[in-house]
Amino acid sequence: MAEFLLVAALLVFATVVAGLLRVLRGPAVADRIMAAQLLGTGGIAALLLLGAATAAPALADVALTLALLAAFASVAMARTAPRQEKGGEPRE
Amino acid sequence: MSLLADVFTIVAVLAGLVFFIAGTAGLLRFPDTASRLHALTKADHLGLGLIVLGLLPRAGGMGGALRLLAIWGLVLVSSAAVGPMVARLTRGPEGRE
Amino acid sequence: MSATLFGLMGAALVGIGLFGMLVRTQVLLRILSFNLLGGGIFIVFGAVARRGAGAGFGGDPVPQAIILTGIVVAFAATTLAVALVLRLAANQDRS
Amino acid sequence: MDWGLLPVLAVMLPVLAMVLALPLGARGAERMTLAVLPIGLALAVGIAVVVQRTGAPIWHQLGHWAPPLGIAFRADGLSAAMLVTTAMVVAATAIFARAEFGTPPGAAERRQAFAFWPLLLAIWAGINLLLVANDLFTLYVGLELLTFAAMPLVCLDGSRATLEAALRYLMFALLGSVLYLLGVALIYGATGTLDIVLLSQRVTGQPAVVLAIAVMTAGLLAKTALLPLHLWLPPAHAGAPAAGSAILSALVIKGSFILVLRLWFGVMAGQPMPGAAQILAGLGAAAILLGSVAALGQARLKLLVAYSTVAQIGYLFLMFPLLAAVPEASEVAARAWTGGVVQAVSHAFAKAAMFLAAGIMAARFGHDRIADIGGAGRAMPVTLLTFGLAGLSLMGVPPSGGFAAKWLLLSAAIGAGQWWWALVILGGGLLTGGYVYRVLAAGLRAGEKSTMAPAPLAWSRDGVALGLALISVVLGFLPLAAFGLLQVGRLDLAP
Amino acid sequence: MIADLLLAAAILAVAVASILARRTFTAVALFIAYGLLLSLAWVRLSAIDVALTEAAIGAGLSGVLLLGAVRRLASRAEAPANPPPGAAMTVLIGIACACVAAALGAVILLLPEPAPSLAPQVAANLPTTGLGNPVTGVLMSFRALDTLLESAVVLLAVICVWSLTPDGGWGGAPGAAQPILGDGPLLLLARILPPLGIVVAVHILWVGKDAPGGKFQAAAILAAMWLLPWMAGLVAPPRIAARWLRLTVAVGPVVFIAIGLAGAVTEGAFLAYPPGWAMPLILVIEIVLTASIAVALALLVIGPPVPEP
Repeated sequence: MAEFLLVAALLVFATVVAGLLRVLRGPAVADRIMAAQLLGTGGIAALLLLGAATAAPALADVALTLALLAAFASVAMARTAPRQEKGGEPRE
Repeated sequence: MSLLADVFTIVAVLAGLVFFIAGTAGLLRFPDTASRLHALTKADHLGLGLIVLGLLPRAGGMGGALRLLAIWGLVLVSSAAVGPMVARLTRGPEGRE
Repeated sequence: MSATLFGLMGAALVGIGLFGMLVRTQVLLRILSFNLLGGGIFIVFGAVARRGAGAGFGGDPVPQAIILTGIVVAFAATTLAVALVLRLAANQDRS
Repeated sequence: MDWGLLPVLAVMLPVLAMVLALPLGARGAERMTLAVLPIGLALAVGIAVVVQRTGAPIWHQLGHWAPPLGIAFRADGLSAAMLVTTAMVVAATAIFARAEFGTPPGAAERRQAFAFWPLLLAIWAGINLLLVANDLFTLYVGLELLTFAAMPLVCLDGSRATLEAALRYLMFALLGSVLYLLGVALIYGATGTLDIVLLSQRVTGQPAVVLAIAVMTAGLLAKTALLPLHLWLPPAHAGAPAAGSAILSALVIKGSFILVLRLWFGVMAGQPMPGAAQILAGLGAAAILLGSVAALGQARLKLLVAYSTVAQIGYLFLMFPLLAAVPEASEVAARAWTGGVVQAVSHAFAKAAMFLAAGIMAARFGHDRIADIGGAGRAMPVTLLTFGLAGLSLMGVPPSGGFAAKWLLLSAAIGAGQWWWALVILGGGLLTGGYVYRVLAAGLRAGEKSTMAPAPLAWSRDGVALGLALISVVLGFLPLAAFGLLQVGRLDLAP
Repeated sequence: MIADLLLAAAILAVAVASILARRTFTAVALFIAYGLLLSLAWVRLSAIDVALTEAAIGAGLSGVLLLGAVRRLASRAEAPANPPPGAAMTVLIGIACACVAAALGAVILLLPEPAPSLAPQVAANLPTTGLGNPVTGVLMSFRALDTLLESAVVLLAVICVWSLTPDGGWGGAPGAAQPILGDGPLLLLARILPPLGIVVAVHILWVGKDAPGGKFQAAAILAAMWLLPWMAGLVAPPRIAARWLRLTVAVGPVVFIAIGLAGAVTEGAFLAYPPGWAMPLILVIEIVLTASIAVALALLVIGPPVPEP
């Protein structure tokens, strides 16, 4: 069972890293925010799975903190996101 | 009983995984920001929800289970709040697409 | 094993942060690079702590506690730098 | 009798006062600072007396936890001398600063007054901590205490120029701090302890420790402003209010310098590094010559004094190759060590006096252009005298503290067979004479009185500055035996 | 192992992208991702306490602080900074930094085996503190001085930030006025999250004596829960002249020093706890420090008062 959960954690994490490409690529600000959010959610899921696999309940506290602060940070991001004039953001 | 719980966990976690993969794929492949947003929220809500559900029998008591549910709730609420804000960024003259 | 891996990653982060601090001209990005650099150093220390695992602990608790203190101090330093940058910008606005 | 609590109190007194300054507000903080000063001075003198009498460092294990698990305080001769110096300079600047940062009864709290007193206390606490802590990470916290407190002092007036100077200083200082922290991590990884005394026994030239010392030294040199990492210093020290400049130039840069000493002759006590020491001293020599030349060319008085600091820092590093070249217990090593520390002490007094005098002049003229300070000799003879006396000490004219320091370094250089440093010391003295003379000559010229503010802010300011200058001179009258205090607890002497 | 490799690669990629980003917003967004990933790395390094701190401070508070700066700087043209170093210089700096990283990496590979460690000593002495979490034991007993001084440093940082108040703003409420968005989602979150967050913070503080957690993490969460309604325009921070605000920031270090001095009097060593009293005293210190540090951290993010134009 523990092995299964570990593999699941790895898979979730792998998808998250794939999602990271979107943060890196953009192009729109919204994409980066969403990808960061996915990173948060995926990280939480991976932590929970890892915690269950290794019987480390403290990891759930990390996940909890991450959930709280990720919400906080993504609100700040959505609020701060530049609303630029026509032409939008230059691709990077 | 324990076997049943294990099977439950495996099925739920696998289902959650599918949603995560689908969400990420959507985020990477969909052509425009609005549909990427839809894909993402699915992963957020259901992927994590299913994994939490699957881990509930292994949470070790009420406290652990409550903590798991609280995490899910937090993610739901924050994504519900951030979603519209992000969506607004993608609309109108100021956003892209 | 993972201690060594992350230790090497920390070393790389130190290089990256240092580069950012020296090359970027926007002050905000310099502050950010300072934080990347700090993160790398903490990770190096964390790898040291992980190597010292023993006595039933997953890592040597002394460096872990030091890292904790260090993160808070580094955060305070960041807020100072940001406040200074904002103040400078406000002054430029007025003149 | 257990004297171990003396160093603890010497650190915790200013820390507690700084913490209380926040709720007390500007006026309360000012009065509390003045009340705390004599206690702190008494503690410092007490430590010096105990160390001198017992001939051994004072030890204290915090919470009864012995290193390496716990943290120890260790006040040796170097600590004692610098503790007394720090307490005296802080007391003098506090009295000096009352005219500028005082809050009269009933007046509303002002920003500058609110900030100044806790910043002064924080610098005092930080330096005392750097002097007595024996743990590399605790020393890091002390470094940060200094950095945080020094940065706002630079830009207390809020002008754009000083804000830019403060930002540049902060960037240097933060980079210095993290480099130091990186070294801490490596040293712990290689040895499993951060206690300097234990390290002096455990270090055997492990590559991690050598790299650690290298990056830490680099970081600390950025904070000490040794050439070529000095670029931040002149604008920062020249832009601060006079009391702030005095503290920054006299004390703050010494904090990181003392830490370099602790690393080289504490942690690395058994591993002399003559090659690297030559490089350090080479940088020091360059600083002496280039800093003095730059000072000669300055048009503004406070910038001149700031460049003089760049030059005087250079002398501090001449002791490194001398100590590395001769046996630790030899007479030459003792002279080099004493010379370096006396230079730090006498420069602290002289430079504080100089900045305060420059501040008094700038306040009365409304500017600090050297070309336009004619008439200062008649209108404020005491101030000019202060500047001159401090200048004598910096030049190394006998009898003065600066002379004692430079003489000791000179004779040690010759004793160690490294005569080239002696030439640098002599040349630096001549250049110093040049820029001090420039200021005095300009001040003694006749000038228009109308440009001057009618009266000084407070007579006590002149008195305090003159007192500091006198101390820097009187240090030269101390019998050489008095410097024996500085040898107590030298880790490189330990068997 | 694969996971670790993936994680390390991801962190490095984010870090590189962050320093190369053209816009400050992008750089900060990447920096927040960096913080999230770093806290996963801490979990992999078996440093759960640090992971909690990194999640709360590295990703959360630092990110929000930098985002606030981006927002306030966005309205103005970037100040004419020093010209960027030329291409040759950039390459040179890059090579130098790579050398530093390489030397560091080599030294890490050369660290002694078995690694020196204080873990056994901590384990042997932990029972006298009555604590179950070794990191808390180090922070509050073996190396309590660092913790004490650090709380003083945080307080000093508040004084420093306030000392940067522009003319005309002294005594007023800290921080720039927040744009009232007046929309549902943010307000909703700002109302729902804080009560939940406070419960979580109390939980983290309480478990800190036996399990990963403690005052810094709890304080960071509490600070975030104060900042969120502030950002939404729901609460205004108190004026910096307010006596109670200053007292709250100072009370933690004062109590800590007082208990330390009491130890010096009764036990003969600063910060020594009388036998049997360690645990209750540590708890008292942790609780007051949490309050002080939470307020201080929030004030640090909010910044100095900004006078109305």
